[in-house]
Amino acid sequence: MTDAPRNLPRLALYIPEPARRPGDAPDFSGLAIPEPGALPRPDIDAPAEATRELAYGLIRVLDGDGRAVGPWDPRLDPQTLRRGLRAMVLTRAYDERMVRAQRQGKTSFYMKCTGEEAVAVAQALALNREDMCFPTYRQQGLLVARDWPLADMMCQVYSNAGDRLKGRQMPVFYSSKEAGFFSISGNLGTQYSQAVGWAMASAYKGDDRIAAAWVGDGATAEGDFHHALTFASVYRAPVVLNVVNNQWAISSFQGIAGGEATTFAARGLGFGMPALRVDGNDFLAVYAATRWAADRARTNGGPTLIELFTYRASAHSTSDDPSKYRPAGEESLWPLGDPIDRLRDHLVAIGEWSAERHAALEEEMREEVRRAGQEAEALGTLGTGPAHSPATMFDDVFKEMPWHLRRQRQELGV
Amino acid sequence: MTDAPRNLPRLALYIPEPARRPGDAPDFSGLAIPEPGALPRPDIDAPAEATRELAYGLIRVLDGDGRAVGPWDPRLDPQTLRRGLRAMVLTRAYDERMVRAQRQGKTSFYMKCTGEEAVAVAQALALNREDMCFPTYRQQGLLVARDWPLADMMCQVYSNAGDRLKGRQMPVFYSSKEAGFFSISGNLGTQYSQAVGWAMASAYKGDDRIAAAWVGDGATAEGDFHHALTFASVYRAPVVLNVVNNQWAISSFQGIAGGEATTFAARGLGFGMPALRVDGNDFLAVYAATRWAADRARTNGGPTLIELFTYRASAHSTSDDPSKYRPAGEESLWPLGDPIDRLRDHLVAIGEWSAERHAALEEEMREEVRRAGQEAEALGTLGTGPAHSPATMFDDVFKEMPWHLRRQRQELGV
Amino acid sequence: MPAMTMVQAINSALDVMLSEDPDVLVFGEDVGFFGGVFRCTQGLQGKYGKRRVFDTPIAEAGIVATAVGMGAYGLRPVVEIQFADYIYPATDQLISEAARLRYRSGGEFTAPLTVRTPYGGGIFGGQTHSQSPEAIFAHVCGLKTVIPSNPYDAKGLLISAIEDDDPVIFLEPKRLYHGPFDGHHDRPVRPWGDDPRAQVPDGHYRVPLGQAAVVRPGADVTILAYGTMVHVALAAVEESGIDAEVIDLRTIMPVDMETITASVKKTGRCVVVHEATRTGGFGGELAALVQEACFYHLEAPVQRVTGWDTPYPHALEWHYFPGPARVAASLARVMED
Amino acid sequence: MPAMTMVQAINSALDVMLSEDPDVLVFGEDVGFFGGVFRCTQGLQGKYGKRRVFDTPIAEAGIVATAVGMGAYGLRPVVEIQFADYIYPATDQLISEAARLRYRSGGEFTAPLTVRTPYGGGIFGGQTHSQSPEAIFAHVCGLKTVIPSNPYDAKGLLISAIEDDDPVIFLEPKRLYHGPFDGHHDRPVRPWGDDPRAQVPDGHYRVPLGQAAVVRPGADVTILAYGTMVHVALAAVEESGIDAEVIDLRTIMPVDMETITASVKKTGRCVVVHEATRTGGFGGELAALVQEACFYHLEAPVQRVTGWDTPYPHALEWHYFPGPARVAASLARVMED
Ligand SMILES: Cc1ncc(C[n+]2csc(CCOP(=O)(O)OP(=O)(O)O)c2C)c(N)n1
Ligand SMILES: Cc1ncc(C[n+]2csc(CCOP(=O)(O)OP(=O)(O)O)c2C)c(N)n1
Ligand SMILES: [Mg+2]
Ligand SMILES: [Mg+2]
Repeated sequence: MTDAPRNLPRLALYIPEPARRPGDAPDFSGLAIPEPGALPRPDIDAPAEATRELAYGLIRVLDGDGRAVGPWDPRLDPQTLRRGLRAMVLTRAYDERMVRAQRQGKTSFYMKCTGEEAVAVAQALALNREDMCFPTYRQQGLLVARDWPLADMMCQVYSNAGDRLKGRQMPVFYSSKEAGFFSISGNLGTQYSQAVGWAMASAYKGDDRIAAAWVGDGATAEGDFHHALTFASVYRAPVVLNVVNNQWAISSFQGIAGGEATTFAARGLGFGMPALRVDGNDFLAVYAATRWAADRARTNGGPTLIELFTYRASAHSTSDDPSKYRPAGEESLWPLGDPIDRLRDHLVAIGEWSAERHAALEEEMREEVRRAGQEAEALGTLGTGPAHSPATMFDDVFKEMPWHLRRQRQELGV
Repeated sequence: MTDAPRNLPRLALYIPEPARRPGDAPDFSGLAIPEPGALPRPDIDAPAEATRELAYGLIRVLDGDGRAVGPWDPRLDPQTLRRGLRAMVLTRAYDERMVRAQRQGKTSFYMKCTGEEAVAVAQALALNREDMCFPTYRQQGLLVARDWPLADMMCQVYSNAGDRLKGRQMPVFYSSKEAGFFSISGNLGTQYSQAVGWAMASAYKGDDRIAAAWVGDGATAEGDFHHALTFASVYRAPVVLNVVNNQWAISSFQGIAGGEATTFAARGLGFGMPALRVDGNDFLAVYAATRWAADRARTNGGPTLIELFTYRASAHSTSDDPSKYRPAGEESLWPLGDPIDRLRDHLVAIGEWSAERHAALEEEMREEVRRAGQEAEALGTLGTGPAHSPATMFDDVFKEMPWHLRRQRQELGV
Repeated sequence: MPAMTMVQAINSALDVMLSEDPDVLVFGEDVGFFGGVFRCTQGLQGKYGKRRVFDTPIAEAGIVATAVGMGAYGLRPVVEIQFADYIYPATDQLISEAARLRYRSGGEFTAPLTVRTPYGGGIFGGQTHSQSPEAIFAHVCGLKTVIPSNPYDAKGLLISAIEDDDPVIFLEPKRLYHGPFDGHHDRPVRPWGDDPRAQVPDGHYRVPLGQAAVVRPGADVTILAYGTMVHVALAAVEESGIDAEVIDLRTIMPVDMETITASVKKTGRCVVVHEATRTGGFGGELAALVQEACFYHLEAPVQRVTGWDTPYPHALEWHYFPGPARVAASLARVMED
Repeated sequence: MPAMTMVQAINSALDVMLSEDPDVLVFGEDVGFFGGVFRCTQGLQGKYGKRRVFDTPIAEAGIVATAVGMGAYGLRPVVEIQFADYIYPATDQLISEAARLRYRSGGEFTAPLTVRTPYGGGIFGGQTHSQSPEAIFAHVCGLKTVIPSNPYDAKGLLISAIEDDDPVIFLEPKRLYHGPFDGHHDRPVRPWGDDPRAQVPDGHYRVPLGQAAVVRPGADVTILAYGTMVHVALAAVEESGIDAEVIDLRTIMPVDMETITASVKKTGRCVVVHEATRTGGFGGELAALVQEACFYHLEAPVQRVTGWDTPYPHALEWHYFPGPARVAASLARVMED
């Protein structure tokens, strides 16, 4: 009320804007990329504060020569590494095939995870098979890494007679209890706080399974993200909370989600939760960080927030055209490279892989996808061939069908 | 999938619990209280990181001898100090009278801010009169400090003929555009993100007014808190975001809101926002921190999160009985004392006040409240005496009354 | 058989279910140590421990989401939303998640949660402690919505709700917590005391979901009501001298059309009563259903007596509340038609 | 006069209002540089600058709250919710805040915001890109709810909505964005092209809120519809040969009962059509209102043709959609009654 001086410049509204738009030359030189191996690895029972620099830095293991360096090297055996490579290559082949299928009119929609394969695949390997995943639509790699049948996934995408979701859900909104893969909601963020509830239930039951959840950089703005962090922190829930920062949310760059002022990992520190910021295209770093968080959760150490720093190399979905809002070709310049290439190079560098074997793997994976495609397409594609009967539309609204749904089913005459 | 060893202890659910419950002796010895004057005061254009230790520490100015110490001393003139003291004493006298009125059946409900008077009063003085406040139900001190007529406030509490809200709102849900006091919602947290919108509007218009918003420790868990921080951070809105951590949310201690793992101020750092944690019972510290944040906002420096560390000395409301969930008498042992006593002692210590003048002030304030009470009660109390006509119930749903409300008004026969 | 208030009956239902099923958890704002602002969970934390009955952060969406996740795990969570007016932040988790989980997962994941919340006016709660949002939930496929009107039903319905494998919204008429209330706010408050509907068995029993009760048989007109309005309707019938049949719906989704249809076909007239705002309220659905099912038996239009289409005003609450006089006036009108 | 698609008409309304009123701001997810996933805001950021047309974080509650705060300041924000299915996180800000602010502040603070959002099915969007939540908003006192069915109305109504001093929910039938759609999904897609309803003036004009339009006069039965269903109803009438009067409500809250009553009193029959789930849908309110107002003129019960009470299924969407065959069957039935 002792009023401040009024000879100030006027207030002005600030609107964030990405550095480059279509027509500009892609250029990431402004992005500071820390050296691999530089950050310490605290014990899994260290206090949350011990992760402070990890929340602002970037955990990296693979260096430019394909070597694994520093304390975060998870020292995986070559077999596990090849298994990860295989799952990533298979995921990419699957994505490519399904986008083609969509272009051919076999389904209505598809979403790739190109460039982000390490996220889901390395995390699936770092978790136990029984841990429950609460993914978004971009973690198909979880299913692939858990050896879930591709044909089953395709049936969902085709909404055909083999679709375990009975044609109800849009393509890629998979669900499989057996695979520990929670039903994907179209509503962003909602599964994040549900994962905390699942983890609390597991803790309540004295179980040993933990939960893991994923959310995009964009969707961190939803209230559910806040609720997840609050409840996880208050009840020390055994959950690994992942933020996949792939720089884009459809056409909005991560500054619109609050990525200009600080990292997304920092959100976790705001709740006194350990937070790790990881090179999301570095298979070994992703594995190591996830394993750290999972081990911590499993030993009643509570939740960890992991920011996976990556780049959405493809369009948001088959409905999207990124050349409308970002420079063409940006994806090929992403300074953290491609996750498959980097793991391949590492395996080659340690003498456990070769260009020939890689080419053979790629061909083998394409073939596997082709076989699965044939199997799935035999059960129909969207609007063509076998499908679930319209009568099933009225099932599963409730466990038992009430009178009004029975009557509506009659009205439809099915 | 290389499964973790299973010979671990089982998972267990953690439920936070306050240190003491009814029957236990109140005891705050576990609470670490930093020394006054110990923390640095960054420039208002310092980067957010410069406030890190301020978010985890406690900004304090008044020491145990009533002296103002350290760089956060706002060096207010004695007149302003006495003005603050007067508003705090008046607020307390008002609260006491209104609780009595509620017990006498003159209204249905009331909420005191006892022990927290410095929050609203010092902040009102540190803001400009034209800045817009988005308060909760416990910042009546804002209206008092802005010299808003007590009788007008009482009319709202009594829902009488003088109630500018036409008897519509529960007691204490004041609203006054002229006083820069936004309509209080019963729904916790909703006003926090609205304040950011108001601030963005002000910035858009090149205005020089900023917004300030308040939320309780408990209500920080609502999604609106997250949206406020996200939008304020993204658009660098000129807003002061206050968290009044009075240790309790009705019967839930602040650990249930996420206060065990870290401070509430830390939430701000999670968004890259400067954050100040302040002794909420220290008038000078509250003033100084608020002024810092307001000056920063006014110079396009964006939002600040302030945690006001205080204690809810009274019941949550007239419907509540805290002896059911916390040790009786705890409030008198709060280590940060009483805000009125502390400012009084400071004024005495600097030779600008005396016990006699204080007693006279108290009497004068009681008298002022009494006079206002007479004025207000002449316009009716709840259920007795003049009130707004039932016909007004249909006004203001829309700007112009649609046919169905006209018809319903007819149906009521008013 | 002990006499219980509605609060005690609800408490008893929770007690029974906590003791019978280790997968039942009870949580919400202030429900733990304190036992809830309306005391419905009093003593339960002491009896079952803080891992089974606990306080939550003030985040209704977080509470429901936690319950959805727990339900997916296999537990049977019962959550309290402190006032129905505060359920809106949880709308998305209820509509997009709890209600749809079974459907969208092809039946693999389910959310068998129960959301208890006090609703309705009559306690000078103003617009944020008086609302009746049942119509919103009745519109959502996949949710069941239950509203008891007395202690016996409250306990039996709540047990059925908790045991139900689908998500249930359980709306508690807060004005009935401590006694029956017929809308005569100016008369002395009655306790549940020896009201027959307050005779509540100690142990486990069910009142089935989806079944209405004819609480007063009558020949001339059918009144459809639920919650507090059942008592108001009964009072209006007494006072008007019209021989109305009063039906307590108890569950509004799925609604018991068999009982409703039988009654309206008999009486030929129908008045729907609720406290919620009129337009788009559940009374519209009921009127639509009744005229669909009983058109050729109806001798007058179905009438609605409801809250006005305004927020619930604090001081003018008794002008807002659809009390017995308004119901009686509607009865008189419908008999004239 | 140029022919505009519905997208272009909406864009034009925003363009007009941005140019006429500096207090109009447009924001939402992806609406800035990109111009919105349905391209309704295309070109506006380029024309008016990023301070007037901008992207927001993905937080529908935050978007609406920001708009409420801006409205209280004195601006006139127009926000986009990317799909109506994603409006639920904003329910509390809409119901408890935007709708009540004028009332609870005694008229001092207002929230003159417009919430635009695409709704309805027919694009294989599955349960989270197809919903019609209008009934929820129509139940909330203090909100107006508007649903256009063609480009001309869309522009005129949107301008009226933005200029209105109360909060308006503006639901855009996404299946009509690029052409009229009568439910015959197996026939070639028609563009708006030279449809007379696509002749849209460039400048400022209003279509008043709260006024329905008789889009086809008829003698035998009244069809009440809005949005996509207007076109379906017209097709059903053509195909059935029944002389129905088709009313496009355009605003559902406040609804134009004068037009409805006049028509039903004339025809004596009424069919209500909407895409939303039936139970608790706005059709129930309409049926209730019609039988209240026209009981003695009705020769048959008011019928409802609606979406089923299930989520909107992806592959079975055309079995879900209440297409012309179902409307025609209802017309036949209502004429028999
Ligand atoms: C509640 C809600 N709001 C909006 C949308 C529409 N939408 C779908 S994906 C998307 C962008 C999400 O971006 P991000 O979270 O970064 O994930 P990414 O696509 O990059 O993996 C939006 C806005 C939605 N699905 N749900
Ligand atoms: C959305 C919502 N949920 C719940 C409530 C009920 N309620 C009113 S006050 C309160 C406690 C708030 O505590 P806090 O935020 O710490 O503020 P304080 O009362 O301590 O000032 C609760 C749970 C509410 N008003 N709104
Ligand atoms: Mg993203
Ligand atoms: Mg508090």
